[in-house]
Amino acid sequence: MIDMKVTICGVEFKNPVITASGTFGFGEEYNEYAGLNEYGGIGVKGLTLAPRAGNRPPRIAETPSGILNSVGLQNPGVHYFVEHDMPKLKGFDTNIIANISGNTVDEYCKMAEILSDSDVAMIEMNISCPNVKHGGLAFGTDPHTVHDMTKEVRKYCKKPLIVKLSPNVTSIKDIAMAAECGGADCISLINTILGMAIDIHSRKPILANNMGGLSGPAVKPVAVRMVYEVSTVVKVPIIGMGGIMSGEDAIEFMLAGASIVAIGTGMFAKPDLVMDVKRGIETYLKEHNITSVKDIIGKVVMN
Amino acid sequence: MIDMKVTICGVEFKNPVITASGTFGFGEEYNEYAGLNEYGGIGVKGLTLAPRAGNRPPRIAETPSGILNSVGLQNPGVHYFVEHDMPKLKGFDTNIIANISGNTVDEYCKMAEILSDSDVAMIEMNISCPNVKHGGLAFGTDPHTVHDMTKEVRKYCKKPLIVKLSPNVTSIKDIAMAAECGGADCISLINTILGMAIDIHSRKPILANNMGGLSGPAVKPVAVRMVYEVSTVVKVPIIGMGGIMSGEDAIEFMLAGASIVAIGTGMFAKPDLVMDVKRGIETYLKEHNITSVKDIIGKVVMN
Amino acid sequence: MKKAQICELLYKKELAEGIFDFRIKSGEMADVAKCGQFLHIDCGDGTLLRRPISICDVYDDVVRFVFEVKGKGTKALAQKKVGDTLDVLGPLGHGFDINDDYQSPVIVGGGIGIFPLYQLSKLVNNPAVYLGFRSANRVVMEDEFKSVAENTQIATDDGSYGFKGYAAELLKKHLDEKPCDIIYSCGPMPMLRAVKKIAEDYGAKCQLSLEQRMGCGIGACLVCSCETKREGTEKYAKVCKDGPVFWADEVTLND
Amino acid sequence: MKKAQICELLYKKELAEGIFDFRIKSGEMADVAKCGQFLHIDCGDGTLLRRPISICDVYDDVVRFVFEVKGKGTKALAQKKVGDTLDVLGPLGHGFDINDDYQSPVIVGGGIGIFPLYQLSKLVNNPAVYLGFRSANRVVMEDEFKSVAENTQIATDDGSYGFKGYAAELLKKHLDEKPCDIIYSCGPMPMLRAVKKIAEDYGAKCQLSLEQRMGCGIGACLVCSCETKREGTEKYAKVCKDGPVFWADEVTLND
Ligand SMILES: Cc1cc2nc3c(=O)[nH]c(=O)nc-3n(C[C@H](O)[C@H](O)[C@H](O)COP(=O)(O)OP(=O)(O)OC[C@H]3O[C@@H](n4cnc5c(N)ncnc54)[C@H](O)[C@@H]3O)c2cc1C
Ligand SMILES: Cc1cc2nc3c(=O)[nH]c(=O)nc-3n(C[C@H](O)[C@H](O)[C@H](O)COP(=O)(O)OP(=O)(O)OC[C@H]3O[C@@H](n4cnc5c(N)ncnc54)[C@H](O)[C@@H]3O)c2cc1C
Ligand SMILES: Cc1cc2nc3c(=O)[nH]c(=O)nc-3n(C[C@H](O)[C@H](O)[C@H](O)COP(=O)(O)O)c2cc1C
Ligand SMILES: Cc1cc2nc3c(=O)[nH]c(=O)nc-3n(C[C@H](O)[C@H](O)[C@H](O)COP(=O)(O)O)c2cc1C
Ligand code: FES
Ligand code: FES
Repeated sequence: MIDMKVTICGVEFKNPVITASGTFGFGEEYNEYAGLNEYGGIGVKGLTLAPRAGNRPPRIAETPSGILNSVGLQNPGVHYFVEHDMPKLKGFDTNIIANISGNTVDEYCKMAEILSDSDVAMIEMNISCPNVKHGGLAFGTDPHTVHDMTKEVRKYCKKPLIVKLSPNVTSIKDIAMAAECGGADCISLINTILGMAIDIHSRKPILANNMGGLSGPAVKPVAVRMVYEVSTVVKVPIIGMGGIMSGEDAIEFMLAGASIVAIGTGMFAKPDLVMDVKRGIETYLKEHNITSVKDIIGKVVMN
Repeated sequence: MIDMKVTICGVEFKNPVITASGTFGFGEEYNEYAGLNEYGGIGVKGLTLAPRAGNRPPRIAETPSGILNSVGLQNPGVHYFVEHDMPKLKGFDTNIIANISGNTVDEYCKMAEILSDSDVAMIEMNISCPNVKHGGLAFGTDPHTVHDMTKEVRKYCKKPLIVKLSPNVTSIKDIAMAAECGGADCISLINTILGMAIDIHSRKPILANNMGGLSGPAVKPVAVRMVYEVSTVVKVPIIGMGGIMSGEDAIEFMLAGASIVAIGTGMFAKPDLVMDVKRGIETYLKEHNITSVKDIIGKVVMN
Repeated sequence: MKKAQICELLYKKELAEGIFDFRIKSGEMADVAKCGQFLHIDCGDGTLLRRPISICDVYDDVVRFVFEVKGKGTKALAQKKVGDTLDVLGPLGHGFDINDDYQSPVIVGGGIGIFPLYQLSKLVNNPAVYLGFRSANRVVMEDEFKSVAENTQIATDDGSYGFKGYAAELLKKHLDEKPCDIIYSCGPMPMLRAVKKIAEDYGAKCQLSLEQRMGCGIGACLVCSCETKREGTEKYAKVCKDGPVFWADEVTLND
Repeated sequence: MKKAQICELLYKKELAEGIFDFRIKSGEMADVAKCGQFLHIDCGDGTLLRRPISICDVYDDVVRFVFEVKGKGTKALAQKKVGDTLDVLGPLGHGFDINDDYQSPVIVGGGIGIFPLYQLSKLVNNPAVYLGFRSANRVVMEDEFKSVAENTQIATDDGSYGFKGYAAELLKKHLDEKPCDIIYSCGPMPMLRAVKKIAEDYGAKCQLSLEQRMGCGIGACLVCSCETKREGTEKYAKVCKDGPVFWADEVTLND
């Protein structure tokens, strides 16, 4: 038997495969395609303090091996989530990871406080959303801001705090160290890379919001590199994501240093991809006679 | 008749399609597949002051819709180029763009000086190579360094000076403005994005150099976004590149603000891609009743 | 548990240049498909996202759809050969409100929007059907529509066939002269806006089938939004799950 | 002007599990191909780079190659059907030094390295051919080699067929007992290293066909380097253009 359990920040994951925030709604829809009880955990749609309508459509464009999205954090607000979605999600035997975005540090703190009293397993601080005017990306690109924000939010957060990093930076290591110093219990990465696609006939950007975040297989090499780089400078566990489409891809992230992997865009192609990835990891471990998935975390051998 | 001519920095290009440095050698090989006289210009392999052996192989890995390369500036040195390659290249009716990388600012200045006395049409300062230990990327990520270097090199450069930017930065606008203030006559972007790919069976990075630069269609949305962003802050012309595989892709870059487009990785798939792209642009212009290619530069209409 | 299905392509025909009629085998989908729902199809050739295509008809264990080649995905789809398999998710979304109470339905379609209206024309009571095309050489399925709805009339923008003008004009004429208790429509946005306006002016019930760029296709990713009349977070509905068919008075068609 | 050619797949056969024999029509390439050169093939299915595959043989206007399914590209290639077309660049690179002065050549191949050696075995004078495979079920083309080179001997790593051990050991035995004026070899790196070493020890001339990950395939991008004995910029040769066949004493095989 292969041991697929991974424990990070005191939270046990029955397997290291979870969903990436924003691609999975609040779980309902995908539950019809693969039982959520089989998932290591689920990252739910990014929340804000007040409900948000999101950006104008179109909100998605396909690019080579990737997509651009500009959803802009459409969500019913953290209160609604706690009252209406959490009660349903609680019924599943999996870890719920809330994902929060604020316009101000204060908003992040309030949300952390509110969610700390709920049954979520972990709280992910999204300081890397490229699709909102205030907060989001602007917070996540300066090490000092990241440090100070993390420190502040940490005070109000009674659950393990994940800081989700933006790849749109010169030095991902600096940002990761700042988050760790500020008190992050875990680092997740990567969020999307800012991009643009133009309809050459209308001459307008395809996304109504003009720019959007690039995700999917196209970004995988950048994500793997950043996970590796971050793993060389922080001690806290890493949740790795960006373009995972198979067990092999997931292994790549785990070898690079991720304890847990998240699947986002890939699910649009395959609604039961999380299960595929889980089985793919198991197959790899069997072939290589490895009994515990923990034994591959960070085991890349540099040339 | 469609007018495909574009003039930048006083240099006339018979059409706006050139090759990206490092993917095209010094022209010889591709000349067998499409006459170089048809090209708007050719960007030749990156040069250093002294000859360089480059990095250990393997130096390439395929990733979804992209490649990682870690050539590491293998080249015979600027003197050899001027003596042996330029005489051959001079015979072609096209603009030769030299591409230079140095370990120190001084080296850049020396090379600019040497090349200023040759028949190259323009000199491209590569401050964005992710595959060398010294110089390269390290220079291209800090606005102050970019400014000061450009200013210094400008003094020795008697040809139009292009500064080639790295996408591995938080704010491409800051870097572009620094280059323009420093005296750049033209900005080219994007160079490759730092990435990594791991062979999950050997557990080693595929590239002997561990990390490499991502290019090809995967990066196109990032490149288009950056070209657009830079076009909003600088007055000098822009050479746009990153994943161009067709006339349509080239149009996207030109609408975003590029006066000239460069083709790199795409040629590995199609050795006569430059001609395809040129024809594709012409077809588009015809369909849209546009008589001069100049009329689409920067003509994206933001939503 | 729902899942993507691997369906054999049984039949393929090019109805007009770049317009393909595909019939695939899937008892499972044929059994549950509702008129107006769509399929989310993996077109292959390196496309990452599936492509949404409406169900055109269902026979026994066969699902039929008709599509026009637009870009990379539909181009790759058109390359498939009989005997090849397609990876299909569906049927998805909410279809048309079909109801025996409606005695005089009018169906208005334009361009690729006519395909989801074919099965509908069969299922409702004696509909009047107005179909608009750019020009004569784009007219497809006329005979099929006529065989299920004798009151089918064709319009072309350039007058090269049938009525010269828009299908919406035929709708207006219909409403001026004949009874109508519900309008069903699918087609390009300008047509839908015109139909919505006409329905409002004449106080007719009206359902519209909308298009939007999609990600998941099942309601999870929130990319396929369309603006609704309500405010707040509910301002945007999901075309894939709440639609693609909406009551006209619910949506703004501002996008 | 050279260009990529669109070639029809005329014949396809799976020789062993995952090993495919393809024959494509291209008079142009067949006319100029030299033994040991390779093709650079667009495998489709969203692969960006072409895949280098050696020419196995040439008949009239037909070029034959044999390949093993390894990853995404070769998997997609194996899916092609007779009648499909392939986009092929080639023939590329420098082939073997074939010369009537050589009277007692020895050919040593391992795994997928045997394929470029087949045409060679036909063209040189009475060669001794030693072919190594992992085990009996991976042995392919034995009869074909035997029909063109009667002194063909098979080795398997596990002894499940023929000689138990490596083809290089058979080479060594040969050199101990019989004359040899040139060794030609292609196969996995450990085999090539062993062959190079043996050639040095016995003072035999030796040509090796190398593999390296490639970009352009024509000598422009400098990604396909292999380390040579020379120093300076010339330290690295290009496998695609200077090779894939090199004199053993020129290359270090350090990579
Ligand atoms: C519910 C629904 C039902 C549809 N039914 C049909 C039908 O029966 N027949 C038919 O011919 N077409 C139909 N369409 C339109 C069809 O989905 C698009 O023509 C197709 O997705 C274009 O893909 P492409 O790769 O060829 O074009 P590209 O422009 O290359 O596509 C790029 C991306 O944009 C999306 N996209 C482009 N145009 C549209 C569009 N009009 N609607 C939604 N997404 C789009 C694609 O899905 C893809 O993700 C329907 C659309 C929707 C939303
Ligand atoms: C000159 C030359 C001749 C060859 N001749 C043959 C032949 O006759 N028959 C045969 O079966 N194989 C041959 N190979 C090996 C063949 O090119 C690889 O098996 C193939 O490229 C693997 O591609 P993939 O997509 O299946 O694997 P992947 O691992 O998915 O490929 C990923 C990338 O790595 C490259 N790559 C992976 N392995 C190799 C390799 N061994 N050599 C070069 N590039 C590699 C691929 O080309 C691709 O760019 C030859 C290689 C070279 C360089
Ligand atoms: C449609 C969409 C919506 C997203 N929304 C959020 C979000 O609300 N919060 C967040 O932290 N990340 C969000 N992301 C980013 C993903 O969680 C993930 O970091 C990124 O997509 C990379 O993973 P992938 O390539 O597997 O999709 C979103 C991504 C997509 C595609
Ligand atoms: C193999 C390879 C070598 C390269 N060498 C150089 C170089 O020497 N100098 C340079 O400025 N850019 C170099 N580049 C970057 C390209 O010029 C170009 O900026 C980048 O590849 C993006 O364009 P593309 O996607 O069309 O390839 C190289 C790229 C590749 C793939
Ligand atoms: S496409 Fe994902 S919610 Fe509609
Ligand atoms: S593959 Fe480009 S030089 Fe050899």
